[in-house]
Amino acid sequence: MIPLQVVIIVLVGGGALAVVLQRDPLRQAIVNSLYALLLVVLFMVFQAPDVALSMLVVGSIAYPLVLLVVIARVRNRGEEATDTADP
Amino acid sequence: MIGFAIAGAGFAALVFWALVGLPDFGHYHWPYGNALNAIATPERHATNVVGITVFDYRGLDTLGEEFILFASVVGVSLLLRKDPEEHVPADEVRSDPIRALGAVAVVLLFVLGLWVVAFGYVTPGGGFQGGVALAGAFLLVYVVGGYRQYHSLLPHSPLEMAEAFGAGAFAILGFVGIVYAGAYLGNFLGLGNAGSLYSAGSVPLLNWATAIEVCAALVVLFSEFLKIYMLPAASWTPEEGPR
Amino acid sequence: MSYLPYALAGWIFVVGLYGVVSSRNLIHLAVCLTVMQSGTYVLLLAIGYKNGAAAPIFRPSHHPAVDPVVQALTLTDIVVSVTVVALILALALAAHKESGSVNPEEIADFSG
Amino acid sequence: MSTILAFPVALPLAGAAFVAFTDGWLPDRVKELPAIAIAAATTVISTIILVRTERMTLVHWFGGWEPRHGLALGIGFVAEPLGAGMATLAAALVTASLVFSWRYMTEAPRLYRVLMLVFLAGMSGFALSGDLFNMFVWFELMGVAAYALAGYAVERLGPIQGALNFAITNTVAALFILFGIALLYGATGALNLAQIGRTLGGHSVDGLVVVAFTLLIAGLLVKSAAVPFHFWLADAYAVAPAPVCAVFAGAMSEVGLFGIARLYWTVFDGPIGPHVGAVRDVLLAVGIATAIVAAVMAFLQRHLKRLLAYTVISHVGIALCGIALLDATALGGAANLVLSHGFIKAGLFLACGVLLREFRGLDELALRGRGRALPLLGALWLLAAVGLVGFPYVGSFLGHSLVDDAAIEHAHRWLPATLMVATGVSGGAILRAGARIFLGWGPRDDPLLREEPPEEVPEETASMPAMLAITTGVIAIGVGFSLIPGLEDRSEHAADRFRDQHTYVDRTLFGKVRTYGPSAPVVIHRATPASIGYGLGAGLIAAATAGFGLYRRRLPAGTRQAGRRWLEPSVDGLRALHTGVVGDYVMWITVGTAVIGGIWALTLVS
Repeated sequence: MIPLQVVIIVLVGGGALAVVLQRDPLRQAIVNSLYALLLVVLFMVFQAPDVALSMLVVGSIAYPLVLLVVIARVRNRGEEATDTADP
Repeated sequence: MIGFAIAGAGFAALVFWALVGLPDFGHYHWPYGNALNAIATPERHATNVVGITVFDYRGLDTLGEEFILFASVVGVSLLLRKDPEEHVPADEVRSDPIRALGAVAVVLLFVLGLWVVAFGYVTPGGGFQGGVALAGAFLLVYVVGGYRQYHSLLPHSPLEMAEAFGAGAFAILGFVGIVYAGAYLGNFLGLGNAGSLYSAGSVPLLNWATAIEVCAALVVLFSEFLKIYMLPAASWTPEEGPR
Repeated sequence: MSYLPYALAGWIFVVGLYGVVSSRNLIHLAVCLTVMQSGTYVLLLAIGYKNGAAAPIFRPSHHPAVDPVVQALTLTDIVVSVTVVALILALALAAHKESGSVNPEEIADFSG
Repeated sequence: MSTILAFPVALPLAGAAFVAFTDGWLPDRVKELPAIAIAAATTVISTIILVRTERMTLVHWFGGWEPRHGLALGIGFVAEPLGAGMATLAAALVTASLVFSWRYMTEAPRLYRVLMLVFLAGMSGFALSGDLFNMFVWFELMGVAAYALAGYAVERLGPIQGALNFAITNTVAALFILFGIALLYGATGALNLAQIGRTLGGHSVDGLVVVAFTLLIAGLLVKSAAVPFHFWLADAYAVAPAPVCAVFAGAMSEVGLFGIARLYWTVFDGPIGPHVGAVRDVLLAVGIATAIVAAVMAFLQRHLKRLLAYTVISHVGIALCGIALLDATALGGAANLVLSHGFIKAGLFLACGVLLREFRGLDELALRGRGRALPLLGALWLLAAVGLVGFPYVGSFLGHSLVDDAAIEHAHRWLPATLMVATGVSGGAILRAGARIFLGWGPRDDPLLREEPPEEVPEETASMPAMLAITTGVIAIGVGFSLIPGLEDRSEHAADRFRDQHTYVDRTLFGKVRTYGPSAPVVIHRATPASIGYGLGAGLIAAATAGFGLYRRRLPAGTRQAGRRWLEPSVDGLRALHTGVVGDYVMWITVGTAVIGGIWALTLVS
């Protein structure tokens, strides 16, 4: 168990807790992407480049897009947004 | 809540008790993985064993995985079909530097995606990862250009046909495997030489079919969600139908 | 120390499950599901690791490598996670359109 | 090396892609044909496989990766009579529901047909696969298609809530299964079922084996909706369109049970075999609780599909008891129950589709007496109810009698009587609904039953004769199941082969082909007097329950007061548990898994 493995394991454990404890969806989406980045580093440490690349791509493109659009749509209704859909 | 706390603690205890039974970390000694590592280059002339495992040794898992993505995107279009007319607001990005740099970024990401797909069975990468990167490139068109460009660049039905084509091609290539190699998803082309793009028999075909399907599926998924996002707040209220 | 990666996998799994059970917002719940699923990624990859071995990419030459099977399984797993999150969020959008809320309690249209 | 095994999975998948690809080009009238043709072809192929597996177990290694000196490299499909029977049941029901919904599903019909074909491929793959992770992939494929299909009527809140509860609980179940698979891979280094079973044989029963077994069984119990994991099923089946419900009820719940039997006999029988008593008791307890609780809940419903959904859960409990006895006769009986119940329940849900098309709603009290306009449907409803109850020589009687015989053999004398009561009560609920709708008996309103939201109305264009013909055909197959000659010996023989792990390993890993004798002599099942007694008893209880449901007011006031004081709190308590909130459902999954895991941890560890 080289020190790098221990450090990244502790960081990922903390990251997972942070994502779950963050109840506001918008902030959670951001923390989730950071957590995905930590996972990418963990997978590189576990000598799994394909999986790291997959997690990197999914964590930076697929999850954020899907989450942010739904959050934006849900928050609009909440605050009686103006007529045009503010970006 | 107390009930759950006790049960949750019990569940966690069970999980951690099970993990104790695993062999020590870092001492993988099973024949399965070592056998696949050993025969990848001699028998399939491929250097990325994970790519070969995904497309050849355990190709059926990937067929199932492709159709999971295909079915979920079809499901999302089924669930979000209820919305009124398309609303394409004029929200172009007006600052020229962003548009210029954005165009460069789109091309770069597109080429990167193609590269990641192409070398899937040689170096880390593959149909899925490259496909998502390509879908990201299309998404970047919306981010730096505007919804109008994105919408005109990617009409809906050809995308769905591309998605169906990618998934169907994977299944059909399996049938071709029966004809030439005697088993579904059998490898049927010449093996070429390892480390080059022309290697590992029919795996490149499966690789590209996956890339097309994943890219088209994710772009359809993004379009569905963006279409909802673009609706004016007024039209995002439940119809007066039965509650 | 050789138990730490497995403990991490178990920890992420249980934390994710706690998030799913205690969630009062469907979007939060969907993300907690992905966290729970990432627990299985870590467990799979930790099982396949071999000390001193490199990634199973034999370019330019063969060398001792970690287990490729778990990496293939984890790839399939990540795709499953993306698709399920997309479906649940689509349903959450539909629920918000009909009921104006994404809180599972307020959506409970019927029971019993 | 029979490549035919690839077709029940590859054909629907390629077909789904073809239907999605070419839909824009086909003229309207012909649009439905490709999907139905593909589903019918899959049914034919699955039947061919079922017939060929009578002689020998068929194996197909994908990609041509045969095992090398006992080490499985690729993914293999292994077809045995039970697995092939499950795949045939799924294909037949999907074909029937695609023909039923010829013009019944008019919104986004293309997407509906694509999802149905993908759903069929998922079930066939799960039934035939010989690889543990591959089973998880088909489990997930089946799930993803089912979540979208359940939420089809997306413009109302009910279906959205049903689909959400369905999706989240089954995804948590899939994650339990995946965690169990990862543990098993860590302990055995194999994913092929035969290989894991062989390696696990020498493995002592430690924490890893017990918890992996618990997680896998709990995940599959969630899919088959056993108590306390059953809450999602009623929400999902009550809101899905009728043809989709027919396939859900007929095949999807049973696939979970098939998975439990497959995993126990092929993987865990080695290490856990000596402690089989603990496994039997826990699964029996879960099965009985499921049968009783769901039967009572079925009696408390007025929305027809929700009532039928709870009867589905009750029958899953009965079949689970058959599997839980861990004995060849009982397993054969459970297989029979699954097949006959599958067809009959699918028929009942299709009948709900016909009622919905005719009367715009499925509220039992609102439909009182209006069913007289459809006498054929009324007769079918009665026939189906009798078939479900297991009246001698009708419908699921053969399955019930085999399970009862095995229970008596294992000195579980009380089990047949309990199952008889559960079957009677759930059958009574169906009879009560049928009598009230088709014969107009019973009062106009009933405070005991709960008010449900109205159902979405299908198009008028759905052709009534076609729908009635399909419903009749499906119910007829289900009801006639006990009369198929020689089925009893065949099912017991198939159950024996299913349990024989040693031959399974030899056949898959070492290619030692063993051919089995000619099919059993043609003789109709000679029922023992005990099982005929239980069949008649169940019929009586069903009639009594229906009578109680309809004519409760005629009971003397005194008994009614006592009944209300005594029954009321438990009924309200039971109903209060079904909150409809998904967080509670996942909590129940965790509690159930922790309890089952705790019991097995104390009893199984050697």
